[in-house]
Amino acid sequence: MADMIKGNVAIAEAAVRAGVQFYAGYPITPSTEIMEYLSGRLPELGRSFVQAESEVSGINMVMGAAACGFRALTASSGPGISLKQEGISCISDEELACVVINVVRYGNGLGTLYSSQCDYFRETRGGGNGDYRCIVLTPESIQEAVDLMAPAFELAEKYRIVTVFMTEGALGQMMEPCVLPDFIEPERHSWALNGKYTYKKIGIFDRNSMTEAVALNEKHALIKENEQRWESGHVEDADYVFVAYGLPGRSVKGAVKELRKEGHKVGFIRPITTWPFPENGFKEVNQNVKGFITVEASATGQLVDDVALTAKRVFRERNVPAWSLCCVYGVPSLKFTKDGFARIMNNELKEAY
Amino acid sequence: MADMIKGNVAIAEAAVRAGVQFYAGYPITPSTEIMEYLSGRLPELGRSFVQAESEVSGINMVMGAAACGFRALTASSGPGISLKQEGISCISDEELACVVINVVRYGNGLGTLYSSQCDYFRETRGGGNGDYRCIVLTPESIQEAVDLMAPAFELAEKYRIVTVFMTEGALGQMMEPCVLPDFIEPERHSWALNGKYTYKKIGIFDRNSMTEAVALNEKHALIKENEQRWESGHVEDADYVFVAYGLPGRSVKGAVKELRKEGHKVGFIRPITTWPFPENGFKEVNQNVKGFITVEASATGQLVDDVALTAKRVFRERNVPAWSLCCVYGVPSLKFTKDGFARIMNNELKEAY
Amino acid sequence: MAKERKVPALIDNPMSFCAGCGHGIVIRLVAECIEELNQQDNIIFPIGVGCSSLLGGGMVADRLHCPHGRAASVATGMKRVTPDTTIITYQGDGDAYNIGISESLNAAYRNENITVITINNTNFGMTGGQMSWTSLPDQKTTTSPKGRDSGATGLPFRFPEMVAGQFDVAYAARGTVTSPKNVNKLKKYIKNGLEAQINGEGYSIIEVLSPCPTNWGLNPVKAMEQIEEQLIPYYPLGVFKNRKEKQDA
Amino acid sequence: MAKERKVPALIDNPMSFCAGCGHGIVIRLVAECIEELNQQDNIIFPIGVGCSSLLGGGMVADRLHCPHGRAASVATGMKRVTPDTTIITYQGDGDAYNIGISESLNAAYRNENITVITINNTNFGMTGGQMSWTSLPDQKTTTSPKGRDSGATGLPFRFPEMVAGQFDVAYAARGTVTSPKNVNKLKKYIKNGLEAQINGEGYSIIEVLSPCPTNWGLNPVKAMEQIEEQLIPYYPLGVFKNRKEKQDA
Amino acid sequence: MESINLKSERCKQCELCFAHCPSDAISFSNELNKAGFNFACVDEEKCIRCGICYTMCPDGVYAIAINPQAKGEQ
Amino acid sequence: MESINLKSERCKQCELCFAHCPSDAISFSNELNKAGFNFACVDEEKCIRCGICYTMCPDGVYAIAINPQAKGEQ
Amino acid sequence: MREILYAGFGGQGVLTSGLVMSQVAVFKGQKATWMPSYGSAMRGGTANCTVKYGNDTIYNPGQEEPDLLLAMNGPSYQAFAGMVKLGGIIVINSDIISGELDVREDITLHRVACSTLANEIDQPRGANIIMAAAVIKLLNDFSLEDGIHGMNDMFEKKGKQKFEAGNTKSFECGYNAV
Amino acid sequence: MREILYAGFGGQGVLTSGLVMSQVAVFKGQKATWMPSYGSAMRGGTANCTVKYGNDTIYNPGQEEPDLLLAMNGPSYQAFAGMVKLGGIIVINSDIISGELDVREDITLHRVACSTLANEIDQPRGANIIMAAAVIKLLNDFSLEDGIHGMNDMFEKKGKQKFEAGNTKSFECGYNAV
Repeated sequence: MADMIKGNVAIAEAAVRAGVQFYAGYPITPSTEIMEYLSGRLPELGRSFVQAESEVSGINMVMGAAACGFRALTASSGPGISLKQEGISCISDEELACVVINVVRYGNGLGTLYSSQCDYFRETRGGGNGDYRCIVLTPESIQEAVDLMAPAFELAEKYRIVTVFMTEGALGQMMEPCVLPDFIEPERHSWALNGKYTYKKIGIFDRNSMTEAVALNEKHALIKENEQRWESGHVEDADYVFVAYGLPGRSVKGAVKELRKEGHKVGFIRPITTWPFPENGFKEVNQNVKGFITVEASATGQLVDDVALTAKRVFRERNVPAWSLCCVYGVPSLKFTKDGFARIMNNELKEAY
Repeated sequence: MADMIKGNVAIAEAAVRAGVQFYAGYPITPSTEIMEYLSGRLPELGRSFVQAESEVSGINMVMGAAACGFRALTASSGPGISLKQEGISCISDEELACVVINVVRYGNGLGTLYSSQCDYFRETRGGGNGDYRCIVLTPESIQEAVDLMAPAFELAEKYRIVTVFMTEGALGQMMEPCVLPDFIEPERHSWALNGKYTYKKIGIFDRNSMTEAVALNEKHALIKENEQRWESGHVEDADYVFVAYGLPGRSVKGAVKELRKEGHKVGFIRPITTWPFPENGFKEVNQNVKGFITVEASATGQLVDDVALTAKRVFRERNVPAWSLCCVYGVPSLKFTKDGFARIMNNELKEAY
Repeated sequence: MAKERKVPALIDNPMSFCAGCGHGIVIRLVAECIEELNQQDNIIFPIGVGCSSLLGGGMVADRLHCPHGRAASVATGMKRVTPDTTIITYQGDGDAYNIGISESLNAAYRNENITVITINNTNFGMTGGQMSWTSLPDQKTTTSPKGRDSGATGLPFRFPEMVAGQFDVAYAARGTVTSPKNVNKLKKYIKNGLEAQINGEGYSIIEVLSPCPTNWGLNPVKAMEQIEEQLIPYYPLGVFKNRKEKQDA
Repeated sequence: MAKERKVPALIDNPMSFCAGCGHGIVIRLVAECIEELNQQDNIIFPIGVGCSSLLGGGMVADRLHCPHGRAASVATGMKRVTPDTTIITYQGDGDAYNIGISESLNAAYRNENITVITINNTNFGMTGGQMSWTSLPDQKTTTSPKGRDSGATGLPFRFPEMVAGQFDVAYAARGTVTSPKNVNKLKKYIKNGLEAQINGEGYSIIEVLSPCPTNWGLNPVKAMEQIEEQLIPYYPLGVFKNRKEKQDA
Repeated sequence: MESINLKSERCKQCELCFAHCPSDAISFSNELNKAGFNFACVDEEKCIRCGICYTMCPDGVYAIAINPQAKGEQ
Repeated sequence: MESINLKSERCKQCELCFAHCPSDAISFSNELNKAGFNFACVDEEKCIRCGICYTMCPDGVYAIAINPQAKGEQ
Repeated sequence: MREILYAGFGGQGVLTSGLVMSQVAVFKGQKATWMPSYGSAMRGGTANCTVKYGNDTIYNPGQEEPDLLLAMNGPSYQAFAGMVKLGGIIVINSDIISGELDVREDITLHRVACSTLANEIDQPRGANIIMAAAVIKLLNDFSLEDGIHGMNDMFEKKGKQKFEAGNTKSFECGYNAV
Repeated sequence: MREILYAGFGGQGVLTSGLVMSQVAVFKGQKATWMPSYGSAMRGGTANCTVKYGNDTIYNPGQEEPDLLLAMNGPSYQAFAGMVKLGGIIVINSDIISGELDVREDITLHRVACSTLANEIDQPRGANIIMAAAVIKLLNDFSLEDGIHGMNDMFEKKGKQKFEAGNTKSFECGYNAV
């Protein structure tokens, strides 16, 4: 029988079991329990924990540990993740593997402690300079979160890319039972720096940017082809398909269940990877679908852009509209989604695209 | 008769003439001449220049000066702008006005010195935490750049928002003649901190996030309604419309001219604001247009997302495809655009959306 | 004649600090000094992130909540454009000495004409008591559950001494709030810091050893005793850099 | 028997520094020490941004180009996961003391077991000679066109002295490359720094006063004289914190 | 004007006033204020008007007309 | 093995070797190397094999078998 | 599915009250979620949490429409009483919330003087356990024994078994108080 | 529209050569752009710039297909000779680029010993002005006088009028060298 466990603690223990050898970070609510837990747990196992003096320093410590071929982790929230953008872009550029957990809190600037999804654009498109992308995982429950932690590192290492583990304040702070994954002992990457110059890495001034740009696009294409993850339901005959991830995605499944009971032909797609975006999930949707509806915990609607773009790409012969239901912060209730659906049916809400 | 002048120097002098009272920044190629110029010029006029110890400190100094109601400026490139994301998000959240110049250089991480547009996503969607947006101005020439500097501040102040003045390494480093604008003496904002608590600003823990979210969306809607800027040509009868901004936008105008001579019904839209994106420019396009083609100096194609989304919104009855021609870095030659067009005509290039 | 002692109007509002938190005393002293120096209508507070940010909810004055650690840089921008306005940063040790050490240090390095007030309670209070660079050796915090290992994480960080020793600053002192006597002494430090700024002498910093009963797990009176017994041996009270005119006098 | 002096294989490649730049000499000394300490196959260089990054193009060893100023933090991550590997940061003064001051200072504060080599040429060389915190009073640079105003921008920044005085570090020294004698002395400093790390004594820093003929507008020989005449008075050569065993001996 | 003026609703019962009062004039009510604390009360008879309660109170509970002769511990 | 071995193509003509050579053994060619510099040359007769050229050269031009007796300025 | 809202000051132990509830449900093989909601600052504010449990999937662990509100202080009652489901239950800490209350007609209100009771049974820190037990009794999904076992199992796993006797005493007290 | 590529080492003054060209065009009322291309590092690399001028709008200020290449050193010749427009012109610094060159048949090659000439006229730093003048002569769009006026106007505005006599001498030398 599994016991109640806090999301952040479960995630931290899952990281330990996934073989995290190094953590560096800085305290910021609502992610702090991750580093608090690891401050005791990692040294206990003979692994390394460093409380960095800053968010910037933390991500750079992670860069160093990752360069040496070990599983390295950091976690933060809100402005803390903003400060890590330079580092994330650099880690991406060096094609190192690591995992960055963003326990998203609501708001611009200093922000609030509310749970939110307002960092969607930044995580899926990269808030640092350049064309890099991160693989973005977005669990809906503590169980899914702990189950995604080892894959987060495996994906990062397979593609030599940063995985952003994007969860929400509410998931980090809530408790529910989960079964923790087994311990694994990952091998040090073959392309690690080991002091012997076995992995030949040249200087920054000796690189061919054009060749690298081609390789970057190929890598992205490969990830898009192989790594889309999603859950969906009732999409084959749906008139309207909801798209939502994380806790809103979980909540929307409940709303769909109720709406179906009420006779509405609705379905859902819950992206588990928000980059690569699960385009393949859209290919399974009823060809006559009348629209897509995102349910998001942001102020402005961000997920809806990817939904609109994906709908455009998948439904080539016509323009399928996309609506956005933004609850701004928190976890949208089933009622929120159902009310929003009713407004859309009544033409009270204009489509976003 | 105007003389040859370097882009960065012209931009810096235009900022002086727009009434910039305060500059803080950190040297990074290819933006450095802006701060070098101002290090002498501002003190000469009794205004303030601070060489900050870091990019982070620089943007926060700007925040302080902006909060006091003066025109404040910073400039950087590549990873330097990444480091400013926390500050930009905070300035946005506090609804202060300032201008951030990004002289875009190519590459992830440390990047290169090549001229590029690879920061498009970050600037148009915000690389910091949250839902804020910045107004983004993207000049095609030194003349347009200097003419946009006063508007950059005016827009920032009108909407209490950050204006990102996004130019390219090539525009900063090149020379061409320009007529510098006249000097203006802006007034200190009425909503400035002046030590007397005349502008009532409460603490961060006493704000209503839901109310603010509504206000934020209203502000964004107003900006989208009022502030779209673009240049276009030959769109009324165009089969294909190129969309490009900055120096690529300028280059594309030449390519369109040549393609027209060769009998191709092509047009162009050159966004001058890339946020708000010039949707109104798309409304003037031939209703039977066969596709949009972006020409971009990025590796992965970023502008094409906004073009696809805008096409989706404007052409509701059908799905107009969007292609992307990415030259990765530098300024695309006329030939690059024409060759790309030929590949599209020959079905050698798949549409992005 | 009886002199009335009452909380200055500037901050005469309930503030949401924990019971026995030292912030409230320091804030009142700052407000008293501002009134006595007649700066009520000439003051801006760039405020740090952490418990110090609660100041923003209770005061009647211009304030800006700065990004975590950046108050000294924000203050610099403010001071350079309004040199006649009194600018006081109000920060905690986590804010000023950890994430903000670069901004804090560099403002002192430039001898920027601002006043910095840092509340040192040896931990990150707002987020639940993580270790900060001012945590004592062996101090148990949520990120040093077995006690702070100073060999691996550093010894208690003494910022006023550092800037007084390394840079040409105007004034640097450390006080505390453990007793009426110390509170009154602290007020003199704060007043000196503000006077230094008003006279254009340059950078002043006043660090305050302040109790955090909640995260220390002590009642307020015991927390004050903890300062006397445990903190002061690491963080001596006094003036580390005196104002030039004061030295001459 | 004749002893051959030749450039260690580790760095026996042409490097693209300007004529007369001191980097080349320092890099050779570092490589010599590495060879003498038999660390050729046990070394990683986290490299700074600036002219120091040109090192990355010429060496035959593991290296990582770090974000600007962050080399000490990157080094920390490396050292913690591979404690038996020798980690040497190679940075310039702009990188280590301006944008990277927090990372540099905090590595020293933790007494992180790494070796830091900082090339101090009193300006940002790579970007064309902007003022750095080590620029001399009245030094003309592209961002101090009338000469550095130390009153507003700070006095020459002395990092080795600061960390030696404030923190419990293993070794801190400053050398230069102006003469064969100084070059040989510098090599001893570097070797001490590396030995300190190999023995697990903690953080070591060696700062090198190095000429920047291009941005100083001097020929290489004159630039060396400039160091002797202008820099050394502000930046004394020597050991500021000696290794414990050395002091005992 | 009353010589002692208490804003009892602000009291958080930290007892710093109580601990430093030189004349044992402070006690705590049996009632709770709105914030749920047994707020401080002053025995006006015992009080020597030294102002130490004001000095040590972090919450702005006290306003008091000082008797300059009564310096208390100060 | 030759006792002095020069990689002339690396020479940038900074003249630090020249300035510190205790025996005036260094001069500069009239030719340019590929990088466009008049590269350093050593007069083997005058050279005392002290190694100072190696010590002062930033560009790895010199490899030299030292004569332990010839300490030069060191 | 049941939804309960536990609300009060920070320090009153409402988060633990809710956790006991959720752990009892899990102990009995049900699904459960516990979700806290802090004020905007960690310190000095109010605390509340929503617990949901039942045999079906819990789609939204967040607050929707509580079946039962536990209000440990006045502001909590004021803020949340209106959200309770039609026909729902409210339990108040009558040591702090005194005087006349404006109560909806459909609501069943229970007053528990938890601090007083805690003092009476010599468990001065047991007020929140008393309230946890009262809630469990009122919802009538779990027996006294299930409640005590689930609670003790939880504290044991946290290494706090030394409080088992006292907690049991408090739980019994609360269970019998309503 | 004309396009000229000026290429060489950093320090040889090719950027200034190009600037003189562009300023002369502007001085004569034409449109002009000057765009540098640095190596990836500021120091120690090669430098080149593209100048375009003419009466029409210059859409792309970047390098496309030069009418004329000025190659101040071997590597520049190697890198850029192949890009010159069919029938174009290449001017080389024959002081540095010596020996046999592989020249396309359509190209007109001019050798100018600019450093030697500069020394001969006692203007040791005038090599790049000599080359600038040679290029202007070869393109045949501006007279000697226009060139000298445009150049001197430029240096005067930069506060370098003291070099006017020397620059004029260098310009004349270069103009007459081809």
